[in-house]
Amino acid sequence: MLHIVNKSATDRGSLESCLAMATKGSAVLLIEDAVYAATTGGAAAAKIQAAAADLKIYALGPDLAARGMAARVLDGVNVVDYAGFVDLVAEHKSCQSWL
Amino acid sequence: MLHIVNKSATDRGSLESCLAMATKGSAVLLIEDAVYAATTGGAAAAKIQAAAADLKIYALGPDLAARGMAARVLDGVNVVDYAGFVDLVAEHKSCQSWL
Amino acid sequence: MSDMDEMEDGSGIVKKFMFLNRKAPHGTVYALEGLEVVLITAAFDQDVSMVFTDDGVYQLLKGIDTKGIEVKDFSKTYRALDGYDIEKLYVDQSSIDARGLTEDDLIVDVTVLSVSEMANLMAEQDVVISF
Amino acid sequence: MSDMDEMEDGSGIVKKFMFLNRKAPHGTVYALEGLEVVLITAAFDQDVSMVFTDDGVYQLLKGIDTKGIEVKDFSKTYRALDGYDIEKLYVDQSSIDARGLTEDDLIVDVTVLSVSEMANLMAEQDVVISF
Amino acid sequence: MQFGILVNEGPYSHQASDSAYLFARTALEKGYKVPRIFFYHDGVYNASRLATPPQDDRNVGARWSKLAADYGVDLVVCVAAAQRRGITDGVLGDNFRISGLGQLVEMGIQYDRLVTFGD
Amino acid sequence: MQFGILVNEGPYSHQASDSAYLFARTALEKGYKVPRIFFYHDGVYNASRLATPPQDDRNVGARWSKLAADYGVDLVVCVAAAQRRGITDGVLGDNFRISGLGQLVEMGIQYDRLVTFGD
Repeated sequence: MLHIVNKSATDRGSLESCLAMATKGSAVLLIEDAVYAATTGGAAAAKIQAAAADLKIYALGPDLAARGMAARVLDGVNVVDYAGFVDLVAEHKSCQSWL
Repeated sequence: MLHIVNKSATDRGSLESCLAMATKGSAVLLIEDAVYAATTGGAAAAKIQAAAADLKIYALGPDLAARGMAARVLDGVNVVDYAGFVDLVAEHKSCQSWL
Repeated sequence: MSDMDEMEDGSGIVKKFMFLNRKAPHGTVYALEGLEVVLITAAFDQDVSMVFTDDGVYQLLKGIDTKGIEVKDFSKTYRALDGYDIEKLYVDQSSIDARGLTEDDLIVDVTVLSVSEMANLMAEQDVVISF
Repeated sequence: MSDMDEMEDGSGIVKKFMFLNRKAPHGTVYALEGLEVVLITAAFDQDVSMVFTDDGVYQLLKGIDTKGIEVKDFSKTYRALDGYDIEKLYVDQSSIDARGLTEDDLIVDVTVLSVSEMANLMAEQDVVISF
Repeated sequence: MQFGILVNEGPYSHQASDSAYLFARTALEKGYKVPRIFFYHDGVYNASRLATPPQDDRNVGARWSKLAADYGVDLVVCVAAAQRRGITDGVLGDNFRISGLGQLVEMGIQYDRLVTFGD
Repeated sequence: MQFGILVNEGPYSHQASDSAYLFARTALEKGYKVPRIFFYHDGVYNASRLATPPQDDRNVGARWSKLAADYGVDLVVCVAAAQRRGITDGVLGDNFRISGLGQLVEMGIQYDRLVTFGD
């Protein structure tokens, strides 16, 4: 299953709720303001790195770039472009957007 | 100064940011989804009660009632109606909505 | 344009639809407009589950009175779900615990699940829509 | 309908306006449309302070490139504020610390304040508008 | 005492619009002055006269128009925000008008209080 | 493989509308099918043809209309959400149509994937 999160983890609880409910082996894609969580130095970095042991963590490159964060991506996070986003949706049987 | 918070403290960071920046003696009014923080049993209850030592904490009655929370208001929180909301704005030199 | 016409197009496919409610009522319209989708999905004879987690559990509280904010009280709709054959209502244990609530505070009968049970339920769905 | 006409109505009153930016750029339009209000307020010769706290500090990051999401890059506007006599830019220390950022990461020169300094600044304003 | 009100969200989707209305109406009923209400961001959607909500629900646009008629409130919609979102003179409800952001700044300068309702 | 897309927020105010567009266009460019895109909640505002954003900015409504023309996508606006918000047949952009929520449910039933973009 593919989980999509689009809100900043320093403002909303959706990333935390997602990580609590994502089962082992599932994928989490961070888009829009959620990409900050995939970067070094932030409060969510430790959570993301811990989660990366059991989950595949992706972040949308165009959203990272639009936020000046392209060069700060955490190790263990896979950066994808929109084509990669489309492929992730295609590869997983279902997806859930954590609105 | 009157601080107005309208978002649930279990979903957003605005109440916490407000409480950190409200100076001693100022007033905090909880409206809309923020009123849950003024009720017993919730995660924000301890924060609100601690804050009530230095701040005047208000909650909008119609919003409490609309959420089934009218009978669960924390001690130390003053419930006001819309007329009371208007008076609070009039009584304070300025107000800040924590959007 | 009528939903009734569309329902006649029914292909006989039954999918598992989960509606995930994470937001408090009234502050935003998602809870209300979300209910409208749930009702239509049930009318298409799909396998519908409604899940309430995070602030979404607040939607089910007893004693809601919206007169003072002059909006519709749609909380009665949750009690009517039964009549639409929507019987799978799930509430996240940790979400009600964190808000100091118990099943007795809720307007309808629900099944309370742990996070891991909820996770398994979500993983077996065909379609998940979040409001 | 032109703002220029209105400015001629200027009564000579100068008030302290604070614009509090708490939201990240691009995810929502508040940062961009907020800037428009700030520029007009300065054109009315008011005493303008811009404050960046919580996710609002992300608005000021260097190296923003919006081509991939096909929206305008308005981050250059922060560098032009000087030309509109908007020189009071304040950033909350704890907000940049919590995000692993330093002043060097920001596109403009700012004054970094502690929460209590920020609180005092806010308390002395006539008008506070939050975006 | 004069209150200015800033409404940043559209009708129905966010309670901000309802809260702003109830605040404004109550202030006027109590005898305070609310000379102008300014609609910005998605708040500009409050001004559409094309909305036809269900019979058993409130009509947000019509309610603003009536408040303006009853108390002489100036309902101003930001032109830049409105152009982005398709709110034109042709769809404006009664007593709304489109103007510039300067009208918002004026509220801050001339009135005693400015109260913001948003998301 | 067929993708359905659900757009829950209006243009400009939330990136959700931009993200949905870029996802849909990319999927179509890659050869996937996107037979229908459904606009719900404030998403119905995407359909207005009255929007006139600044010259240097994207025109969200026109962009959707062109995508539909280029690839034959069915752009469906929820009637109930649209009535609440003043989106009528008279203001619809090219290739948008107003219909019921059943069209959304059908996407879930008939397509292989349903992707939601919202707030």
